Amino acid sequence: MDAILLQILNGLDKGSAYALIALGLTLIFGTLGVVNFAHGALFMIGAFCAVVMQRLLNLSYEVVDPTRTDFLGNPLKVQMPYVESWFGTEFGGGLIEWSVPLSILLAIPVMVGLGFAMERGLIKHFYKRPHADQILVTFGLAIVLQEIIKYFFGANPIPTTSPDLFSGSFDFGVLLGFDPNTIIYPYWRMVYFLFALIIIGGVFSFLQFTTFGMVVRAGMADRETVGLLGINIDRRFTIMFGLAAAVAGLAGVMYAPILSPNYHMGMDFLVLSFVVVVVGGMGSLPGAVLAGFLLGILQSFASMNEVKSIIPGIDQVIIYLIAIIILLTRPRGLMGRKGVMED
Amino acid sequence: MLGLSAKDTRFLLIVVFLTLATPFLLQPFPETSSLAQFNAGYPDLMQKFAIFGIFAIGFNILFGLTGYLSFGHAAFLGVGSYTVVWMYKLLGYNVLPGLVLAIIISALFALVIGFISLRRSGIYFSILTLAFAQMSYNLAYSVLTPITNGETGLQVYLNDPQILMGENSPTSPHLFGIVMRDSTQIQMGDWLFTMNNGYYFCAVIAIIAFYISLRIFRSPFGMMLRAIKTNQTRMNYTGLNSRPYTLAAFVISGMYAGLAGGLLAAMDPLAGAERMQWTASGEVVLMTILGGAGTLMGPVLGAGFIKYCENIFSKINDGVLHGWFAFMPDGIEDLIVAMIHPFVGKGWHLTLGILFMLVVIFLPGGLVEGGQRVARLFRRNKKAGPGDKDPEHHPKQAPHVAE
Amino acid sequence: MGILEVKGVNKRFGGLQALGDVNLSVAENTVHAIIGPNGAGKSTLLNCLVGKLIPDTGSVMFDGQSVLGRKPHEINQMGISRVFQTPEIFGDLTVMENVLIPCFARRDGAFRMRAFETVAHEKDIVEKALQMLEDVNMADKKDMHAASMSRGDKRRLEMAMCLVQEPRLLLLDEPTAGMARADTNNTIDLLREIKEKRDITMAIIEHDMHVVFSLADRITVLAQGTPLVEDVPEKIKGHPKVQEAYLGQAHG
Amino acid sequence: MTNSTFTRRGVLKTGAVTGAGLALPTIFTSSASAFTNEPTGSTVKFGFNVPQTGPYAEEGLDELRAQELAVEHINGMGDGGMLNTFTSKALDGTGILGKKVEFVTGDTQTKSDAARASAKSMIEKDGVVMINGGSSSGVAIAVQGLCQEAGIIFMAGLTHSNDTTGKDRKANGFRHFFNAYMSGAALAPVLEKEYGTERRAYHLTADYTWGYTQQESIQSFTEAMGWETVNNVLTPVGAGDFSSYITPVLQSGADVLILNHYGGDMVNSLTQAVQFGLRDKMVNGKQFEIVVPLYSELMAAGAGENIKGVFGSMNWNWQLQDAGTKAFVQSFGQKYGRPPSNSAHTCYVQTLLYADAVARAGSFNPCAVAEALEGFEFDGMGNGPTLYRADDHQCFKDVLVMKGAENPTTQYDTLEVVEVTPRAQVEYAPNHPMFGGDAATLGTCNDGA
Repeated sequence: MDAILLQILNGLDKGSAYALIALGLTLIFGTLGVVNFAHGALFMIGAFCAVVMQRLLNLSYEVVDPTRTDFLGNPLKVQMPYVESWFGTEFGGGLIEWSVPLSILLAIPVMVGLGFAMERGLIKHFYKRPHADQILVTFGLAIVLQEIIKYFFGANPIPTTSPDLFSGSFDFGVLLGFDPNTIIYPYWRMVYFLFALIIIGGVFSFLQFTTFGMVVRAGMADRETVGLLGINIDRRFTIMFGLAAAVAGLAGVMYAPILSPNYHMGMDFLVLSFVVVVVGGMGSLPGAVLAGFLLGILQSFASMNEVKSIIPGIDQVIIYLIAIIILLTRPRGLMGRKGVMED
Repeated sequence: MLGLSAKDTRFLLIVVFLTLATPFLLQPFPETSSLAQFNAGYPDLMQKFAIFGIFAIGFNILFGLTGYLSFGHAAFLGVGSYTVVWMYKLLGYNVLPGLVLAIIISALFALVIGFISLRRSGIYFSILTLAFAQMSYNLAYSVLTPITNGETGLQVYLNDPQILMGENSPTSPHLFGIVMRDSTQIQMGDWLFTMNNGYYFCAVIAIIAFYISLRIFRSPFGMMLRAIKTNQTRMNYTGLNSRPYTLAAFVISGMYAGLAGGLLAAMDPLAGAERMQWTASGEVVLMTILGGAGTLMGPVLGAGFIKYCENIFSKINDGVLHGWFAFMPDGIEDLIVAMIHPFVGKGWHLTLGILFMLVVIFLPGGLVEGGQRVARLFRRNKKAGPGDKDPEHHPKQAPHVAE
Repeated sequence: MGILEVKGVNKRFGGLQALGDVNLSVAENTVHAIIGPNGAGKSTLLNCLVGKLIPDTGSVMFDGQSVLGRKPHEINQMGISRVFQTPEIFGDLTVMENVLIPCFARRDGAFRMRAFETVAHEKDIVEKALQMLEDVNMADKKDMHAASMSRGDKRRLEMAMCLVQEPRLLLLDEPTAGMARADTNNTIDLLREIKEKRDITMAIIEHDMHVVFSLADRITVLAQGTPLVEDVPEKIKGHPKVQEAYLGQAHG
Repeated sequence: MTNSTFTRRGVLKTGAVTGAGLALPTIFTSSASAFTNEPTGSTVKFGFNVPQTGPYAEEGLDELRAQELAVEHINGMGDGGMLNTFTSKALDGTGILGKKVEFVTGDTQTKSDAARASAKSMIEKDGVVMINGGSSSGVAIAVQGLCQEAGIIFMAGLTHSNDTTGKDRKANGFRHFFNAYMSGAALAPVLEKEYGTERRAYHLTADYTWGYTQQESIQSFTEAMGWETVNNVLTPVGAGDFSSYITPVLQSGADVLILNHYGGDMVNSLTQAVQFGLRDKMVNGKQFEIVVPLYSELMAAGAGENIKGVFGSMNWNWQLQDAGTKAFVQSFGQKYGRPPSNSAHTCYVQTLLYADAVARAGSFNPCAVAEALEGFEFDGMGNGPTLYRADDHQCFKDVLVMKGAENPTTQYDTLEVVEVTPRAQVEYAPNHPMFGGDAATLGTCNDGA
């Protein structure tokens, strides 16, 4: 029982990341009708926003410490971050420690700007082109983006830590009357889950309760009609692309302490996020979120030793197996609309 | 000839000529020149051109004609390779039994996967094929290690049965004694040409594969497949059942993939699980689109393009760059090297990504369209010129589009 | 006994009774029109005939065989061809290929692997297709990209694609919908020509009275999913029930 | 016309057949070469085949730096590095046998297929006599097999699986790097001393061949000293999020977690295990501990603070104080401004060892070189007295047990050397069951002739 509870927690967390990426991907599918293979790269760039923030806060000047030597026998140069000397070790150090949450402030403008630039500069010209061309151009873009990151940050994973306040884990077991240490869960993962819920809620209410959102939803349902009403849907779609990029980026920023960012993490998530979107159903935002959490939880269950001992390797294929079963029983995924991406 | 129209026969003859002359055409720079780096006429790369050409030709029969975008064709590539290596292990190094079986087994795999996946269309179909291929890859890499030898890759060990191995049989892949890795070399001045048995074996098969694809393009069957791509509703109301047509196309392209996978193992007796990964499936999709989906020659050009980048650009390092620009003053030399540096060697992916984008932005029909534009330009100039002759006299690899 | 016999067909969509107890008999070698105001169930009835929809109750017999539960391509192979409201053609193919495909479908059935024959070598079929294109005055356009033609030509091509199959029953779903007057008249001429030259049974679903009265041998008026009257055109014109249900509504 | 198994380019470079102006083709005669890619001019080419793209690109880059340095030293440029401390003095800084060394580079992409394609182009197009490098066992075994077939020497880079010199050993392949068995043998006594004999270990193992051999080795050594193995769970490569594998650990009653992961998997699984607070827990009245049997500096850097106090093993580390290490670190540091990693070290040493063997054999013939390497005893390369064992082409030398440093001063000393395990303690019989038993053979040397 406690093992199952734990895996549900794990699954919710995994699912949050899947759901956030899939949400952005579906926004782009649904509104623009574009297959965006660069979406994983957007997630990766989000994670690197956290790295950049950490680097910025750690910008340092060097102080030579004559008492110690470096590996070549020269006097050791100690790095002193500027923020610490400006704001004092306590507040400055605190800023450095909180670099990941702080980098949200950096990520939003960066991602929205990148989204705008991508849509205006490239994607716009591909609305009328076949999906195959869209795949090729966005895949090329994804490679270029990740190679640029690799050029500046190298190929190694870069450790990004969460604030001390959220380090360590919470003992759910004791709360629910189990033995101590049976159901523990890291604070940061709880933060991530809550963060994901807020973002998802935000996107949904934005689309539900604003005029802008209503127009976009109408556009998703029937682009031509909305265009006939004299509403400039194109500009709104640009904004939607920026929003989708921001969602992917924020998912990446906050995931950085869980998964040390490296330049190809986007590609690792790309295939998975496509599976999630399709299982949820093309063009359905609630479907994407539902599928994200569903696949996250099922994957966690499949990783349990009890399950693996019955079917070895099930944790490696479960996502794909579920995708096949769902697509064969429900032709358009969980909540897909008719006629979207079916040709 | 061979049941082809005069135009197609000429086209086929050009392809045959280009294929057979590859060891010479791809070796344009003398060995001693610093541009020899760009020569691609060595056996491994030429074999890859032919093999991935076959893979892409087959993929194009499905994607180019019916429009069904499979993201799982690498699974058949892997199945073909594993089959051939297993035949080495059980029977011996003759490639023939393995290749025949590779085609049969990949056809069976394709039949099952196609039968299930073709119940859906569009992106749902793509994801179904992707799911099957990724499952195959993940299992081959880990749980199925006893059959596939996992990460290390399946290979032949000295204590394998190899029941058909005679005393004097070659100890590497061969066709009735013709050893695949043997080459004949011709030196002409500073040029060295390598004519490799394995390459010519692949080349002959590639020509046959191309010929079959040409026949399919011109056949009623091919016409039906194109009809499916353009309007399935009309297809059904014309009394045609589209499912068996698409399934047949899927199985045929699966057999091509299995053959290509088998040939990979026939050239190099090792089968690795990465061959089944989604990136490998994605690669053939990119090859086909890059070259020009639905055209006969496009996928082959796309395959050559990507394999060339992968093998040639990745080997250019700073030392080579300095060698090229050594004639310049030091400062300028360093500057130029520093400017090119990010695009070659470890940065070859960047070059590939940029080229993908450029091609798809400026040549919507892929490389074939680029070829056509050049040809058109060429013809226009010709006509403007005084001694106007038949432009058809200079087909210059004029890519042939099946309209 | 007609070639097409529809008996007691009912179809509900949720709470809506789309078709209520429809009976219809189409005699061989006649043109039978089905008319009715919007939402009368004309399209639903047609979809039940071609296998796109399956009625809840009732029977649809074509030449003594039930079509119910069969797929569209099977029904076509029985001898029923269909013209759509907006022409459904193979846009990426040439005009000639568009006509060749139904020829192959008629000869080879629903599926046949002819991967190693060459289209150009199938002399009989090529001739037949060319003849058909000449019959509809499109021979000069045979190498055109079908999608690049005018709407009228597309309609004509679709008609040719259906006729070349030599169907025993041709279903036409508002063949003149959205057409200019001149195009409509051309279509009428074409259909009349077909009717005169060939032994063919046609069932037309149509909104446009002009078309109906210039072609039909018999007319069924459908209203709210049930047949109101069935008779020859002359009698339908002045029928009070029709005036009330159809024309009255159309005017008011 | 002649038949040759692999292309030779060296011939052309020399202009030995200068037929530039000839109208008729000049054709090779078979006597031109005695073995694959015999160098006939004033230069000889090495092939450095390392991952330049993909997750191990950084490691590959460091290997390339070291290989370039080794070539410089062989050719007599720079300060000579380890050549000054190497016990064999056959190399004199004028190249090898009077030939200057050149090199070509390639990208393995950490995929067997790509690595073989890259190696083949080096052999067929560039005419290399030796291939060195790599950062994973799958690639090492694949390329080793290729070199065996082609008839050139393979000097393995970073490959830790028992199989490389175990069931997949080849006559033309040589490994300087240590292996999973040695990791177990070196780690066990330290773990016993630190954590006692009453421990319950839980293994998370990367689900591929290297993971299996490492897990098997560690389990057998820890069980031999009395530890109980609670469970061994296989995790998918590149899983990213390991939470669902980590959470059952505490419930199982285990008090040690052994992470048989490498690269990004190790970074993520370790980081996440620490996040779950595993190392703060007390289980069975003991402090919960994590062990990472195979360390590398670059991966340690990726895991950041999480490695503090975590034990593991390494082939070599720049902080060693012997003369060879100092000379190499000095030379490498001067040139690149950073200390070398242990994968850089192994590639550097392998390149020198090959060059030295050629010089001692007096020939580039791979079989002569192999003979010179077999049973070769040397010192001054940073690992103490070392033996290239003839039976399986595995180097036997001291193994380092490392620990994550509590107070690193720079980004380079995040690991500290805990113990130098003497060579005698990590030796094993060539037909050890973990190394393919009696069935494993080197086969015969192939020179491609």
